[in-house]
Amino acid sequence: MAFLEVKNLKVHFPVRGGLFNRKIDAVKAVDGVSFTIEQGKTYGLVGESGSGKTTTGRAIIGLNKITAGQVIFEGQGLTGKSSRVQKDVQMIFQDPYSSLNPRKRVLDLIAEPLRNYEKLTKQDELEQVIQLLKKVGLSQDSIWKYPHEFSGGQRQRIGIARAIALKPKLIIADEPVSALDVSVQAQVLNFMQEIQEELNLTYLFISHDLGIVKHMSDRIGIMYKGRFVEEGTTGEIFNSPQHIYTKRLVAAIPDIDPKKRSLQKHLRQEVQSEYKRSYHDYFDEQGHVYDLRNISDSHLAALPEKG
Amino acid sequence: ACSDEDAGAEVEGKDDAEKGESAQDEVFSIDDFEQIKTNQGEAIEGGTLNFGLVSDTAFEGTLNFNFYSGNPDAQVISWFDESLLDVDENYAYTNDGAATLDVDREAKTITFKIRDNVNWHDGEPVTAEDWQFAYEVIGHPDYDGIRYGSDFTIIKGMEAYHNGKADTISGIEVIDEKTMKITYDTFTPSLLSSGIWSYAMPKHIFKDIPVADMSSSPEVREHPIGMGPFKVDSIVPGESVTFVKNEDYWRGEPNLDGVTLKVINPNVVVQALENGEVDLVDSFPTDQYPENADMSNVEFVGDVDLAYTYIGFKLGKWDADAGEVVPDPDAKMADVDLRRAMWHAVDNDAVGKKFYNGLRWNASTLIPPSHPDYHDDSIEAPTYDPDKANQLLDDAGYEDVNGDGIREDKDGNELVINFASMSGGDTAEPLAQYYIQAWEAVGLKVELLDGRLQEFNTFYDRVEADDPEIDIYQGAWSVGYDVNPAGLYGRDAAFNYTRYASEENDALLQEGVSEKAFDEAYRQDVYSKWQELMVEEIPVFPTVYRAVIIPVNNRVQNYAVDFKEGVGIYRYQLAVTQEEAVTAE
Amino acid sequence: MADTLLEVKHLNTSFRINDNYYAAVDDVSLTVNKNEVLAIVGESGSGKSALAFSIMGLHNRAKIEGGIFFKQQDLVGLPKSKLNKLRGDELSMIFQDPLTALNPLMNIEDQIGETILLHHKKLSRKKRKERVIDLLNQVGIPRPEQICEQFPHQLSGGMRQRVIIAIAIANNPELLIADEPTTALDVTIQAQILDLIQDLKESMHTGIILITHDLGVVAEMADRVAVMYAGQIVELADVHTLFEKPLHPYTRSLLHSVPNEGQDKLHVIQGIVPSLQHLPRQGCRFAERIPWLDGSAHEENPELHEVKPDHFVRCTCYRHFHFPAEREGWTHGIS
Amino acid sequence: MAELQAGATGRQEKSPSALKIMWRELARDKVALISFIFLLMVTVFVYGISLFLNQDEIVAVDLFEIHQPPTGEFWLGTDYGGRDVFGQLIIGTRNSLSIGILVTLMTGIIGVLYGLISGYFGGTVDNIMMRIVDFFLILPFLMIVIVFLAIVPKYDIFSFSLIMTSFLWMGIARLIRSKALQERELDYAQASKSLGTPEWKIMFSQVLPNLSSLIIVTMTLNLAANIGLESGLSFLGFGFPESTPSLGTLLGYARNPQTLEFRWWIWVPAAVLIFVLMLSVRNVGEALKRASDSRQRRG
Amino acid sequence: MWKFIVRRLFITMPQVLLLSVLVFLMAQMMPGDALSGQIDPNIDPAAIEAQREKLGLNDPWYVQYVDWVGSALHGDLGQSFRHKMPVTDLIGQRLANSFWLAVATLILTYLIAIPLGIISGRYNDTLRDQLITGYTYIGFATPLFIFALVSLWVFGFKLEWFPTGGSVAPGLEPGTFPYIVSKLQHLLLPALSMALITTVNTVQYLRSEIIDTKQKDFIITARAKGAPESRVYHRHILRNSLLPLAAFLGFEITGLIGGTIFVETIYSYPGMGLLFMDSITLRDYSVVTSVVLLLGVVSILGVLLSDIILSMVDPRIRIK
Ligand SMILES: Nc1ncnc2c1ncn2[C@@H]1O[C@H](COP(=O)(O)OP(=O)(O)OP(=O)(O)O)[C@@H](O)[C@H]1O
Ligand SMILES: Nc1ncnc2c1ncn2[C@@H]1O[C@H](COP(=O)(O)OP(=O)(O)OP(=O)(O)O)[C@@H](O)[C@H]1O
Ligand SMILES: [Mg+2]
Ligand SMILES: [Mg+2]
Repeated sequence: MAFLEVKNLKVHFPVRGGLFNRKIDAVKAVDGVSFTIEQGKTYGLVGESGSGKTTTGRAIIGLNKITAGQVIFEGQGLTGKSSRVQKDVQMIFQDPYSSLNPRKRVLDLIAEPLRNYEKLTKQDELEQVIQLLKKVGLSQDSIWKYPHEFSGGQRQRIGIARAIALKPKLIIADEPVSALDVSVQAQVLNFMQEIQEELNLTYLFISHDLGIVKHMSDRIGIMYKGRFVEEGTTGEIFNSPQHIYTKRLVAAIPDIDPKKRSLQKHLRQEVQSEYKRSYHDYFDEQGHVYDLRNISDSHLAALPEKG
Repeated sequence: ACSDEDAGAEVEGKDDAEKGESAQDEVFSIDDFEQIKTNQGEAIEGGTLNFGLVSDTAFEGTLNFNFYSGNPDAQVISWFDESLLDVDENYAYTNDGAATLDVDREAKTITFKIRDNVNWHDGEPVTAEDWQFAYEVIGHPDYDGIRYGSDFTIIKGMEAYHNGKADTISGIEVIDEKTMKITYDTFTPSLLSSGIWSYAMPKHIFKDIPVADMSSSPEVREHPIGMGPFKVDSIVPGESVTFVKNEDYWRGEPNLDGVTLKVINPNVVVQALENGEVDLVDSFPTDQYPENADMSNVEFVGDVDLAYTYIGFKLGKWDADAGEVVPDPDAKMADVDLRRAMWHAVDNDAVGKKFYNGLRWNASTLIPPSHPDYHDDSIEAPTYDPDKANQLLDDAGYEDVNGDGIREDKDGNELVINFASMSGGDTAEPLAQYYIQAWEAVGLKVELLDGRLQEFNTFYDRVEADDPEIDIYQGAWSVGYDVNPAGLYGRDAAFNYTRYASEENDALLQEGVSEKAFDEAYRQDVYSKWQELMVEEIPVFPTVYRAVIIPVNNRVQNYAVDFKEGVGIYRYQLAVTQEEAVTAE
Repeated sequence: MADTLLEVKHLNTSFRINDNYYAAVDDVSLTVNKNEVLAIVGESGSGKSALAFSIMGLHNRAKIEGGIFFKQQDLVGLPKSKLNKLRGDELSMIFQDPLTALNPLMNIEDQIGETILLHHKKLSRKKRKERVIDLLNQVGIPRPEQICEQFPHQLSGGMRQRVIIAIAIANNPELLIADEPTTALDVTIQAQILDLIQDLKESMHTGIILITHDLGVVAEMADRVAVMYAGQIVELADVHTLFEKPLHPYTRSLLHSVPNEGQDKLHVIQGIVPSLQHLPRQGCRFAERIPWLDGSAHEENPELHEVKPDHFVRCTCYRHFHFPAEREGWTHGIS
Repeated sequence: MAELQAGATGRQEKSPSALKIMWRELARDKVALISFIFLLMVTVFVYGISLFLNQDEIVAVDLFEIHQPPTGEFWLGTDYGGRDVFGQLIIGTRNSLSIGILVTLMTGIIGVLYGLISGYFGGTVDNIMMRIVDFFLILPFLMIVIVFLAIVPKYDIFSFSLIMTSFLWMGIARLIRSKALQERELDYAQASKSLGTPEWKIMFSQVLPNLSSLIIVTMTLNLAANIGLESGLSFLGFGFPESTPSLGTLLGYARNPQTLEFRWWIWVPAAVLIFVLMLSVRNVGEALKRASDSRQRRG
Repeated sequence: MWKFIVRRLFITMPQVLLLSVLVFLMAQMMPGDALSGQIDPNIDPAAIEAQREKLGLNDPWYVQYVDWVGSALHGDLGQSFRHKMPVTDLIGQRLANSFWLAVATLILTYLIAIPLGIISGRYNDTLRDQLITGYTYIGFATPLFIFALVSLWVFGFKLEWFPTGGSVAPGLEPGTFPYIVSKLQHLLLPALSMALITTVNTVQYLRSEIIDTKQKDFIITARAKGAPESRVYHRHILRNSLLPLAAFLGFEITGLIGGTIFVETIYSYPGMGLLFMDSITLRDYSVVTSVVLLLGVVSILGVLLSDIILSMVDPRIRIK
């Protein structure tokens, strides 16, 4: 039994218009996505802007209505109407500035999930919150402060404290560091790794920064226009990308070594021309992505049947 | 006569900074006013007169005597059309008008003869058929005006025609082009004091228009014609009308070249007079008089108004099926001593002096002095005397049993009298307040219905419907030319809002229109008795009589207040002594 | 130097906050040559944009002191009219946010055309349109005729950024300032835009100031790099030196905090970038973020030293700095 | 633990609450501060003094004191019923303020609830609710209120306010709804949702407080408008009887040209008072607005 | 474009329908009818009752409503009981007057608001701006009716610069030059006093809009292109700031309707506002109904117009 299994997930948003504001079209934000995540591992979800990463994450946690498909968490379906948010699945948001209500004190922020699910006395609650703060490395006098008194990295830690308050098993981290400066990013990424070990957490790590995903993930799924183009271990994706889109993505990452720059540029141009040349080999007539096919046991790519 | 008089009327004017206390305390009397504008100086040939129609609403523009309903329209019409019959100062018909009449009391007929030189503005002669046509229109089932009333129903065959059972009115007979004879079912003295419909309608113009469409036809609204001294030249609907003289007017060619009539808001009337924008107006707000009494460029003329204000006591109900009033002996106000005490409790003399600077004054009987031959001022009506009021109430058993300063009713129960009064004039509110306070001073608890003044229509709706919430009310009647009060106080009069009736009253009212009453002295005596009866019984008590005041520019000659009947001055004689109006210094 | 295009000398740009002036750019000196990309890196709030805006004369109410010499002409205090002749022509800028930098009510043709019109008043309408289409082709926008008629909201982010670039290069500028031109874009598009800028430099020998906080971009693009911290340049060197032998603690920390091959833990710089009002104005500004270094390690008035030819470093603390392994991680409360 | 709390509360470096920020901004802006103090004084004075004033006595008609200019006895003279204008001014101000405040509160409550519900449910419910708002918004407000006032036979301050409220709540409802919709999509609301907080709780305990400054500002500005509206209606004669004077009643007397020209003491004080009141409320409102918009904050 | 207009019209329909039901029911609830005002001792009450019957005043409300809607669709709004003429004709005259008043007011409003708003926004926090802001504060704090009353008194009575009532001097031939001049003269003062007060909102709105736009990034872009200040203002700031005013127009019209009640009453200007006030006191409910209905429809159309204008000038919502 897989820890989290997403089966053929579809999330469509209606586009309203016409005379009576009827649904005239749909944005297929996520259109048939399947993957599984193993416990204790980090699954990276990459793709360009608008490819449906966030929507996938939000659908799993129940913030977006699922149009079709299933999300099975520890053998239990989270699909359909019972989109009740599970204690076991929590989320870390992208922007630590806007994801904390500026009018609430840290105590109230962190205690919020506790108050929703656990009936604790004031004293117990306070103790728990202080424990959580310790865990995320904030001093206990922080509880009376307001979010704006913290730096971005510290805020993100408050966000994490909230997310782990209910001792979840799966955390969906939607671009947890993209709003942060490089120096602060490191802080948060390190902490996420530490806490993963400590609490045996599983991450669904969403980002468009391949470097970070590579750093964090065990497995990676590449999304394009609401579908997966490729899925595999980090090594497979970076060392032997199969789909042209993946190749292009990998090639586009600027290398930190200035000496390799002409090499990089060369590679990029090559991939680019290949992309142009063989576009129709990788996408069907309408420009849609094919279904995933196994390349190896762990490696899947959306290649046409013929090979 | 139209009677939608406001109960309150207007603010009395007051001291401005310069005039100080003097203007405030100044009390005027209608006796000091001339009725006719006399003027030295030579009248010039022609000239245009500017007439102000004082109204805060636009005139409605139903410009035909047979259809109009509001006073502003009547003011407009009277410049270009007129009654075929003239009356004297007591509103009895004379033979000085465009038509003469010949009464045959035995046969219950009157024969009318229109003078030969009486023509419509378009040159067509005014004929007997035109007059008959007016009757036919008003009596017509499709007629949408409000004129069809007792003037008509007493004509022989009118009912049948009105109900569509006859094509013609059998009682109206055209003898020749200029002669018409009307036969009446009943023949009363009232008939001869302005009880005849005396306005013809140009049949040659209206004959093809369905009766239902007449009132909105362009012939009424846009280019109306009449037989009066001036002709309509142009109309700005609701705002102004210009007239030019009718050279063919039967009494003679008018002096003026024309008249410009325009509506002016009561708020601006003083300014308009001062700068000569208007020479005279149809009515001047009395409250603005004291400050402007010595406006240098006008002369104020005045007259007693055909109206009185009164307090009415609800004494019964209206039985619509039977068409008569049913007095209720158990009504809250049924005790005449209570009513008399309430009359004694109020100081109408002070009200007249303080609120109206003497331009309204204490009233005594229900026939106002505008009918000098009938108004009996020898009758002693109750006057302000709170002690007497207290005495009366004590004696009648309205005592303050619980010591709260408020009298209880005879059984010792709480007595609250509900008082309805209508909004309208500027003084309406303080006046109503004053009465309530005055009654409270003699221990009567009177409360304003709903805590506020009633808007005109609501007020009459509720009074008319005998709303049980109303015990007393303040109203005003404008009285017709005919002195007969049966329309207001008769047993079968719907307008008898107090729902008072008594045998004695019935008898006197009957007597007033009896055969005998054709004798003037007898009729005077009857109505004198009736006035006295009303002072005894007090279904209502009159509070104040009123004056009309009209400012007239110094250049204007030959003006009488509203061209009052019987003074022998007519509109065609109006003249001015200079081209431009005199302006104030 | 003949091909020095821009020389900034002791530039101070201060903003007024509550009746006090605070320098966001503090004593910055640098030069840009023709056909050269000078990259400016630094954390958010380090004064990169403030510097760029100062050069362009785009600050509204800032106090600017020092000298900005563009082809020997001092731009500081230059009358608006003269400045306007330069801006958009010889001197131009690419803005960071493609979503807001275009007028939503003007079509693309007019927006690009405006720059041309302003500097080539005589050009006929037709010629202008030709040039606009030319530019759109140059920045790689397909179907330029059609795009001309469109409005910004009808374009994707990448397209808009290209339009902004087209505006900036419309008059073949000699100096191009690109303020984080790709931050808002996806990597694939970023790569295209960077290539585009590179091509520009090569074809027109433009001097370019490239502002970014992405070290990868720096490594790909720059000839020389200036590292800014808290309004000051803390290190300035050519790109290879900087990536191979960085000296200033800040530079070194930055390079270490980027995920890299085989790295397990990322390096964390303690503390936060102080806000403008709370900048330490005395001594080494980076001192409080490396508290384990003794105060004596810092200079009292840190200056930019030329430690090797064309390699400048501020403060002497770099000599004492080494990565304290035990302090790595994130377990530091708020200081 | 006790020690901890003590230590924690010892460092009560709270984020300034909305009210505190507002107060700070107010204190900084001299004009607004003066306006605020003035308003406070007027309110206290008017409500305080009217406790001691006998309304019945003031509105009692006195035939012998009609149209007195200001004297020692009648500070602002008397009107055409011989009634003390000063007393009427006090009572009138109280009534106008009461109506203004009542209408503002009621529109505020209805508008906020309506807006929140509409924004909270979204979708079809929101669509329908907003169509209703749109409909109310395009009604010729003044005319309809006048018609209603003509229909209702008897009204007191409360029902009068209710009638005004029925046609005035939409502005704030729309505002709150659009803000609520925006807030609802913000990360912090989404975050709370993902933490299992029910949506209505997010709305009321998180979104609403975040909108509080906006609500306060809007209501302050509305207060001025409502006072103006009430006096306008009274001026047109669709207010209260003279025995329940409002500022508009006194102003209405000025429609009589004699009063307008010669008896300034009846209407000028009311006009000035209305002017100063509205100006003050406005000043305070604008200062609060600046406070709530950090971009415009002065310090 | 057409699709959009049609769509907007579809949304408008139920609004109009709802409006008609509302105003009709309102009129029905009014105590009394036109005939209850005809209190004349000489008139037979039975005749009045017969009139009521004939005019359908005794039918149940829905019958009256359907009748009324039916004929309204044929352009027949019924008969004014008071004026004895078709309401359509009655309104026709007044509507023209109010229309011109509204047009004059709108022109004056924008004539005042746009320059003031621009100056105030462009030079914000200077003395000029403070003066203009001062004016907006004063304008806000001065109720329209006080201002109109005082201006009538000062400019009408004391200085006699303007006529004090009516819409045109009597006796002039419609269409002639003096007639038009007189019309203008009569509406100038009411329009001006309304404009001076109501414009303050627009001034303020424009001011803050300009200040907002000034801080937008694309303005910096424009400056970076080397555009001189004047061009930046005219081409970029003004255009973008004036655009939202189009959306304002609709509500401006709704606001004007309220204003006309005061102004027309005070200046005795025979327009819809005065007609409304007259009719409500006279219980001429077919007129009240029609006036409210008509002005409601005008408001609806005003908003519609705004939307259409906006959709034409704003490419972001322009319909393909
Ligand atoms: N609530 C919504 N209503 C309508 N469309 C939506 C909604 N949320 C997302 N979309 C659309 O769905 C698509 C996928 O969006 P999503 O946010 O999942 O992308 P993403 O990969 O997370 O992109 P980014 O990297 O920019 O965060 C986009 O086209 C977006 O416009
Ligand atoms: N107009 C201004 N008024 C006041 N302070 C300002 C202004 N513009 C910038 N600052 C401040 O100056 C400092 C430098 O800002 P700047 O925008 O140059 O940073 P940056 O390096 O470009 O950062 P980022 O990477 O976020 O764009 C910051 O602290 C900023 O808050
Ligand atoms: Mg996303
Ligand atoms: Mg920047």
